[in-house]
Amino acid sequence: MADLAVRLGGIPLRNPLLLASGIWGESGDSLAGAWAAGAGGVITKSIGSESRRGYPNPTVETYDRWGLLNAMGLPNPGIEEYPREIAAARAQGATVIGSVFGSDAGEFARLARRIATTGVVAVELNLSCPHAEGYGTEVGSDPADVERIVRAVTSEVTLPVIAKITPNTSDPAGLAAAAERGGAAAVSAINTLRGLAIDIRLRRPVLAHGLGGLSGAAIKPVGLACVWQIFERVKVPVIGVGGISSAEDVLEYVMAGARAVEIGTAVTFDGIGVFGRIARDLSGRLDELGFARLEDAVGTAHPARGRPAGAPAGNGPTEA
Amino acid sequence: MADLAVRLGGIPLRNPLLLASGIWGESGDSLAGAWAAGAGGVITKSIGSESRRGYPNPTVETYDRWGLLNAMGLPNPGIEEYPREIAAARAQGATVIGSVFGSDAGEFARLARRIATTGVVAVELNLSCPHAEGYGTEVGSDPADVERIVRAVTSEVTLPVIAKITPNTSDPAGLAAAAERGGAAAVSAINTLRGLAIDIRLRRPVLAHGLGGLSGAAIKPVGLACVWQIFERVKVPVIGVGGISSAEDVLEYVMAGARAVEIGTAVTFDGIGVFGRIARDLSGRLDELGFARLEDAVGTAHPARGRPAGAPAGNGPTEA
Amino acid sequence: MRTVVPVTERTEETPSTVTLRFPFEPAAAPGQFVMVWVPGADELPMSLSYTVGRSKGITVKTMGDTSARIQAIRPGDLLGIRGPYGNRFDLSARRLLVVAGGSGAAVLAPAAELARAGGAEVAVALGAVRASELLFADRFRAMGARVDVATDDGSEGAKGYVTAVVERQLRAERFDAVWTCGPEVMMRKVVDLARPRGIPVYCSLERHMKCALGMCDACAFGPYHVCVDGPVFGSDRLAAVADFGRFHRDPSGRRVPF
Amino acid sequence: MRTVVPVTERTEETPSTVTLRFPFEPAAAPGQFVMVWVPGADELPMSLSYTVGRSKGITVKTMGDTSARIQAIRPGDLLGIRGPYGNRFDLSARRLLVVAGGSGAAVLAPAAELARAGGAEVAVALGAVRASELLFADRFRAMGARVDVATDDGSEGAKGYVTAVVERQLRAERFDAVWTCGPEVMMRKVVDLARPRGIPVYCSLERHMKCALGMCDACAFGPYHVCVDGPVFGSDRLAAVADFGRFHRDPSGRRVPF
Ligand SMILES: Cc1cc2nc3c(=O)[nH]c(=O)nc-3n(C[C@H](O)[C@H](O)[C@H](O)COP(=O)(O)OP(=O)(O)OC[C@H]3O[C@@H](n4cnc5c(N)ncnc54)[C@H](O)[C@@H]3O)c2cc1C
Ligand SMILES: Cc1cc2nc3c(=O)[nH]c(=O)nc-3n(C[C@H](O)[C@H](O)[C@H](O)COP(=O)(O)OP(=O)(O)OC[C@H]3O[C@@H](n4cnc5c(N)ncnc54)[C@H](O)[C@@H]3O)c2cc1C
Ligand SMILES: Cc1cc2nc3c(=O)[nH]c(=O)nc-3n(C[C@H](O)[C@H](O)[C@H](O)COP(=O)(O)O)c2cc1C
Ligand SMILES: Cc1cc2nc3c(=O)[nH]c(=O)nc-3n(C[C@H](O)[C@H](O)[C@H](O)COP(=O)(O)O)c2cc1C
Ligand code: FES
Ligand code: FES
Repeated sequence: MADLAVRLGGIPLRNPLLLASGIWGESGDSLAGAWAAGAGGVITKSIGSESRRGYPNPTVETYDRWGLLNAMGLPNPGIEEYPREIAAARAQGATVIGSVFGSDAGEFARLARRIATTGVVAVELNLSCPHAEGYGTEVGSDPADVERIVRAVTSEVTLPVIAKITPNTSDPAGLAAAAERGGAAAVSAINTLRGLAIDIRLRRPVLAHGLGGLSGAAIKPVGLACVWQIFERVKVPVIGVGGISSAEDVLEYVMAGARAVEIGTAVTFDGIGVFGRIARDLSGRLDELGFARLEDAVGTAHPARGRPAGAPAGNGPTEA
Repeated sequence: MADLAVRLGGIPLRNPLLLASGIWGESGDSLAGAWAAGAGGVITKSIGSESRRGYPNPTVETYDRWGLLNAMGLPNPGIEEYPREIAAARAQGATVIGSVFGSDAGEFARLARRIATTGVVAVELNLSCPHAEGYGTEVGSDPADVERIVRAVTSEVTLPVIAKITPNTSDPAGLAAAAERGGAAAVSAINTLRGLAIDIRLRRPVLAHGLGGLSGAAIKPVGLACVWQIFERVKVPVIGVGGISSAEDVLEYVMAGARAVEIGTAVTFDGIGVFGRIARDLSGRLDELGFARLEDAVGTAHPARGRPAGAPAGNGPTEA
Repeated sequence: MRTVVPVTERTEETPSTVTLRFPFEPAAAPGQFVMVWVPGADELPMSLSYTVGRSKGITVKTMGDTSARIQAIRPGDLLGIRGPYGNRFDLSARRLLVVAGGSGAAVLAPAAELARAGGAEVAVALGAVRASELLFADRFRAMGARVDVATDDGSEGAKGYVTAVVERQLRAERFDAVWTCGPEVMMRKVVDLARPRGIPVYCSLERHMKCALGMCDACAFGPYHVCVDGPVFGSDRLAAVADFGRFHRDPSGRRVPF
Repeated sequence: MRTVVPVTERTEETPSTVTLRFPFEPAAAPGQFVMVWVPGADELPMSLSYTVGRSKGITVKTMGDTSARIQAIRPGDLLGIRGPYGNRFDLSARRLLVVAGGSGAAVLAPAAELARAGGAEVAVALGAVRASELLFADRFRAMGARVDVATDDGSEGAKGYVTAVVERQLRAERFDAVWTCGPEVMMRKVVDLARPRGIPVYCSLERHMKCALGMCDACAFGPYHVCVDGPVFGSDRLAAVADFGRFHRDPSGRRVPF
């Protein structure tokens, strides 16, 4: 049986399958439930300075089993209330990563400092927030903002910091490189793609907020492209996110360059058992493919890292 | 029966359903075939200065019926050879829009000038090319580039110019506004999303080129979000593209702000009959929804344009 | 699946409660709920009070803004409906006690109807603030259930909480199971009354809901998510959840006492 | 569907032609083709030369770089396969003439086998540059077909083009249909020979292919796309396409003469 344990910017994980932020992450019992179901680690809902209700419903729209659009509006109990949930999850043995969101570097740093005291093994920065400094678009789409925020956080906390990159950009690798310069121990990619659904009978957007974020199988190709480009650009480990629901999906991300992955929407369509199933299948698939350890497969689809000879150059900008 | 005829930046179309560039668009007979099947107009494959073979195969990967990844590599017979195909399509009565791609403003202008002499009713600029001036990413992701290219073209040709916007950006509306400043008569959105697929048994990207472009149902929410944002920002008409395969999809785009649409990948999964079917269904759906003319439905999901009262604000940046 | 339907029928059940009927094809079972989108307002979880056939129904009590908007809906108005979601009442008990408080009868009435149709004996304990607010008393009687009533003001039946009625019923008769829906503190009391007698209680719980897909964690309830693991919980599962009847979570996810 | 399979068997049919067998589940019919991905090289359309059962096969003639890479493939090597694509031969004719030039026998042999199994009489006109390059002559004989041979150098059978053999056969016998695959100018000649006699000819065409999904237009052929409307075209459809036997399109889409 292939070894699934990975080290991620200094964090030891029993397997590379992390619960993505925003899914099952508001309560400590749910975090613990994902851990018990086999996740290698669990990431909290993104936590802010104050308690937020989020947007009114409808907050989700589904597309068969291949996509999900959401605009939750970052509901969260606030940083003062939330540590009790982390404590509850840790009491049940979970490896917890704390996710935070803020509107500027100072707020990110304050939140990270607070959450770092709760026993989390790392802090993930949600760098695609709606309330942004800069130009009124997402806080995470300008490399200079990203670098400044990550630096502000890494100079405050000693824990590994993970920068979560938006795909709503022309240059994801540039954002990852900025995070690396800022001192990030790892980058995760991707968050959701900006999307919209309209109900033609009601003549209005389905989601109360209007615009939302697309996740699920539909975005897997986009996530893979981001991870591929980021892997070619930065040295820090990459966490692949987007549309993963099988061991094969995990291996695509791993061969594209991911050392760990996050799984979100698959919990909706397949239930929390998806973690145990993928972990089991993953060992088997690695055995078949001749890898003794998951870590040996990282980046192997890249020409320079173990891809079989004779490959056409697998890089370059997009096409059509 | 609701009236499907639309005017698009001065161009009269018998219906709003255009064949998207790159699908059935290399030969005059195929363009004519799409017209005969019921398209309101047909857009040519993007044509460049020289004949290009495109990338080696594999050039496509499919995801069930909801997505398609391609990296054709802009194969085309070249601008000297191609006019015979336009002539063949026009001989069979088709309303043809010529699509061109170049690597800088001068090349775009030369190509547009040449194609404008072939009897096309408009010129679409493919502003998401791999061979880019600027910073080595896509030519169309910098608003200044977009404005310069569009201006170079509009100062050369009298035909309406359509700027086709990339979704691989943090600010699609900004790109559309740049195109409008440059004199575009309309903007079309979106081209494909940057994507990747890896074969884990072969340890390499599936497409010979590596990165490709995602199209089909998977990108419909993204296209809708772009059209929504663009409609709020510019005055010129918007053409919606991405994942359309039914009359309901068309109406989502129309209510989001599109005055016409392009259909590509649906031809793969449903055959060219998709044009006739959608045109028929569209009249019926408009009747049911109480619109006498398709044009009356444009933008009606926006609060300011006919949306029923009491709606939560349907705008703002993305979420998650 | 999500669909937009016109309301076909509107019935005022009590001064504060209205039933809306609408065409909705998917099969549904009593206990299940739908997410009801009131265009321009909010989207709320609502139990199906009519589950059989093409014409489904919900029965809504005015609580706040959105439920008040629902009251104002007239036949022909459009609603967005997705679902049905959640689990269902187990119909195997032969001697059933049904305990409804407030709008709780909305989900219990269709379940009791099916149980009766299957031959079960059904006793009902029905509570409300006053006589005019007793929901579905006639519907329960029409199905052949024995109905005992309690009102806070004593305007009909026993004065006081319905749990006093339940206590008497449990003492007087043997039941295979108790079903209940109403304020959670009431349901907790019912569980406490039935447990010593070894009778399983099935509670239909309410938690704040957003996705209804078991994803967003809004409806977290101990190790469960009410939207997919519930809304119906047996007393065995409830025993493991310390929050039952004590804490719920507000829309931000903060744990707050009832 | 796309799948990656190991080659299980490799057979050299002629000095320039090799058959590869591999497990591939989807049902296929003679006339259909698959897209064969040679990792690190290209992906090419190849007719299935074995269509029955789980173990499918292709028979590849060395033309350029990629087909040479295919020759070098050994059992255990992996290939990507997607398909099967395209239409199939109609097996209703009772008296069949099969005309194969070059690697054309690859697609005709499995079709002729099924026709024979269904009771049809099959005559074969088989052409090649020289005796050693005659493909599937034994396979045609083994299925009970009468085989007439022509070679460019006269090393076996008639010297010269196979169309001379066809002319004789058409004069000597009555056929319900002719099937042919080979160089397009040869196929056009066959159509011209059979038309005056009123015998339908079914040609398996080759065009440059990329998507094989009827989308990219690479295989445009008059109003048709060879990948989905073909590759088998009857002489009735061919009559409407001026390019048949005269022009094809290079990978850029440019129309070039044969
Ligand atoms: C599974 C389930 C079934 C339900 N079935 C019925 C029913 O059949 N009949 C009925 O009248 N009510 C039912 N409810 C309750 C209903 O969903 C609302 O709580 C109620 O209508 C108040 O809505 P409001 O927005 O008008 O009130 P508000 O003034 O917004 O709030 C009043 C109360 O309603 C709660 N509430 C508001 N929004 C939600 C939400 N999205 N999810 C859950 N609670 C919310 C608030 O937390 C608060 O306690 C059910 C709830 C659940 C979870
Ligand atoms: C439906 C169909 C079925 C075929 N079946 C067989 C078969 O059973 N056996 C067999 O040996 N060959 C078959 N071919 C031909 C085969 O696909 C190739 O043309 C041939 O193998 C040359 O490949 P190459 O790259 O080595 O040659 P190159 O040197 O690249 O080119 C030589 C010739 O092959 C053509 N070619 C190259 N790439 C393609 C492509 N993607 N699509 C079509 N033609 C291409 C070129 O246009 C040129 O005419 C078939 C073709 C089609 C369209
Ligand atoms: C309902 C929902 C809520 C989410 N909330 C957050 C969040 O709070 N913080 C964050 O960084 N990402 C959030 N995400 C994004 C996910 O963590 C993940 O990046 C994205 O969904 C893609 O992965 P998936 O396809 O596996 O879901 C959310 C996603 C969903 C579907
Ligand atoms: C195979 C293929 C080739 C394409 N070629 C072009 C092209 O040459 N020029 C262009 O502007 N867009 C091209 N596109 C993009 C389409 O025109 C369209 O913008 C995109 O596919 C989204 O629409 P769809 O989901 O309906 O396919 C191509 C798309 C596909 C799938
Ligand atoms: S409502 Fe989202 S998990 Fe239950
Ligand atoms: S190969 Fe693309 S249309 Fe036939």
